[in-house]
Amino acid sequence: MFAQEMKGAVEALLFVSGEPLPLETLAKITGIEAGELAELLAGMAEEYAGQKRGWRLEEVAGGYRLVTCPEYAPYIEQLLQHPKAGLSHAALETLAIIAYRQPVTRLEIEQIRGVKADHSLANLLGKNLICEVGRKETLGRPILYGTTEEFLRHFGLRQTEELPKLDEVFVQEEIPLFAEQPVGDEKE
Amino acid sequence: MFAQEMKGAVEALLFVSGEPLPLETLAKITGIEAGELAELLAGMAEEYAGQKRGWRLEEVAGGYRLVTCPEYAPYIEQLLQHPKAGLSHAALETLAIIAYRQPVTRLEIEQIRGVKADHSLANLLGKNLICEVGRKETLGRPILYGTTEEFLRHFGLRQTEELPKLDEVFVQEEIPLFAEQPVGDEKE
Amino acid sequence: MAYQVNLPVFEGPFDLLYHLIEKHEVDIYDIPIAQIAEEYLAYLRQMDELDLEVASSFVVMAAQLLSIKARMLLPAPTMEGDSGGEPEPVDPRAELVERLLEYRKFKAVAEVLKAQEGIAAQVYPRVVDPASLAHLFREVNPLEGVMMGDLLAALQKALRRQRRDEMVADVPREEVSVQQRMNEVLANLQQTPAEPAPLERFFTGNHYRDELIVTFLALLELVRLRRIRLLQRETLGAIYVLLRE
Repeated sequence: MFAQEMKGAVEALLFVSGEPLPLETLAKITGIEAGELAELLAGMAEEYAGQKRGWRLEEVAGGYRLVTCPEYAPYIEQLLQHPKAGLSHAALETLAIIAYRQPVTRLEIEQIRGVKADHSLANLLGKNLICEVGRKETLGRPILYGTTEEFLRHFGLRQTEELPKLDEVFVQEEIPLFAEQPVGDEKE
Repeated sequence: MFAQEMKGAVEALLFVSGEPLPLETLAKITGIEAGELAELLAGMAEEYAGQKRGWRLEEVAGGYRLVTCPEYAPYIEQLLQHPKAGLSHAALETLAIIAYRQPVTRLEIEQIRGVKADHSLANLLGKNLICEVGRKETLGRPILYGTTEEFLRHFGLRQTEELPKLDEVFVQEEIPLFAEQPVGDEKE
Repeated sequence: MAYQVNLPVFEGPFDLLYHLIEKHEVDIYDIPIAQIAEEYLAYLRQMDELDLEVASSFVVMAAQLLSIKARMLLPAPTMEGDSGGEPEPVDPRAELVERLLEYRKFKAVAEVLKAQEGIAAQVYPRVVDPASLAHLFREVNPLEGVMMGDLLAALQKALRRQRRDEMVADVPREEVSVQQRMNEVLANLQQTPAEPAPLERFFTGNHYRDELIVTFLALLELVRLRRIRLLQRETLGAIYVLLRE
């Protein structure tokens, strides 16, 4: 056996495997005796660390695997475009409606927004900003949604009642989208 | 910039990306200037080869990627237990025509091959080796086909231009189709 | 007819013709049509098991060969040459030869590709599951950067839109075609080609059901054409749209 070639084979195997490779699997495929193989792997781990490679060899439950060094996570994050923290506009609108109209059903949200809200709801549920708070006692007993503790925490509120009053806000905000309309239309 | 850290970052990026990474993407994320980065990558490719690592750095389909060295393929086949299946001869012929004549319609392919190409086309589309690139502005607006990046990856090419020139194929490849004839018949 | 095993498989009539020409080592520019046509037909008679579509193309070629054979028996017609020029006889085989030569080029390229494929198949890239890298990333706050004012502005906008929809009765809808919408989606994605865009981005501003349907159809069509990909990292998680290269 040629040590260099065997190291290459082990490296290639670790490289393509998405999961940790048990020592036995590596031994079986390469034909290297387990004890010798463990030594070889230890040597490789040291070598990677010494050469400051982008990855390292780690032994985890179930075997050996190559993983990127944690210090490069920010680069990888940029590459894989980890979903941005921000919510989409649709999700934010849905969240705003839920915050002010809770408990509220999907249908009620859709009536305000004029479009389906399934996706926004799934998104917000997934992010733990809203939750199901019960069922409305009408036909079909639709789910009622409300905001979560996490939502309140983000805005530094103790309870939903602390949300600013709608009318106050509109006076303050002065977004003249429909300046010709009376502010009154928000009272409904 | 610390050369060693940057190399580590580039390695980590290549490591987590199964797809070839364009130079620009790498440059953007690492902040390294493209020319310098190309040099760094060339250095890395040499280093891997010199150290007889299990992987190598290759330039393919408009980007860089790490792949295992071909000599370790037998080991990897044992691990993955599903050797890559090659394309059928019919599919290869169809693909050859598309590669050289793109954008091309089904009818044009069939005229060259002398047989129906539906099956090959479906097969190639399914494997993402070709795609619809538009419509020909003739009667019936037939679909135009072209090759994909996956095509380049499948054949380990950087770009389609790397394929030999149509008229040069016989000379270069010495496929003894008409061994008894002088090479001169390609001049036409 | 004798049952024959191991009948060579040919990709099409040209492939078979080649085989015959090669087998007899004849000059492609001077194909002995009678002989080749006969062998071609002999082969055809053996292949009754082929599927109809492929078989029909072989039959078409057989007819062509017979037609050429017949024309070769007739006195050669002449092409109208330039005034005073020597009229050139037209070889009935000319078109066939040209197509055979053309086909041969691609047959050879297919061989090149096959060899190249074999080489490329020896190397393996890593198959990376993005979910397996999630642990590397910072914990994200989905509301990062969102202020109370943003929340209220969003609500205000929704309410105003509702109001507007109720008030304005007869606004003709803007007709957007699927193709148009596809182009818009692509243009939007191309602004940041490497960045997966949240699916909802393409539905915001779609106030009418048919607009939503058009958007949805456009996205489906783009997926079918392999121009975009849809990603969802977890059940009920956000769906992202990514440009395919």
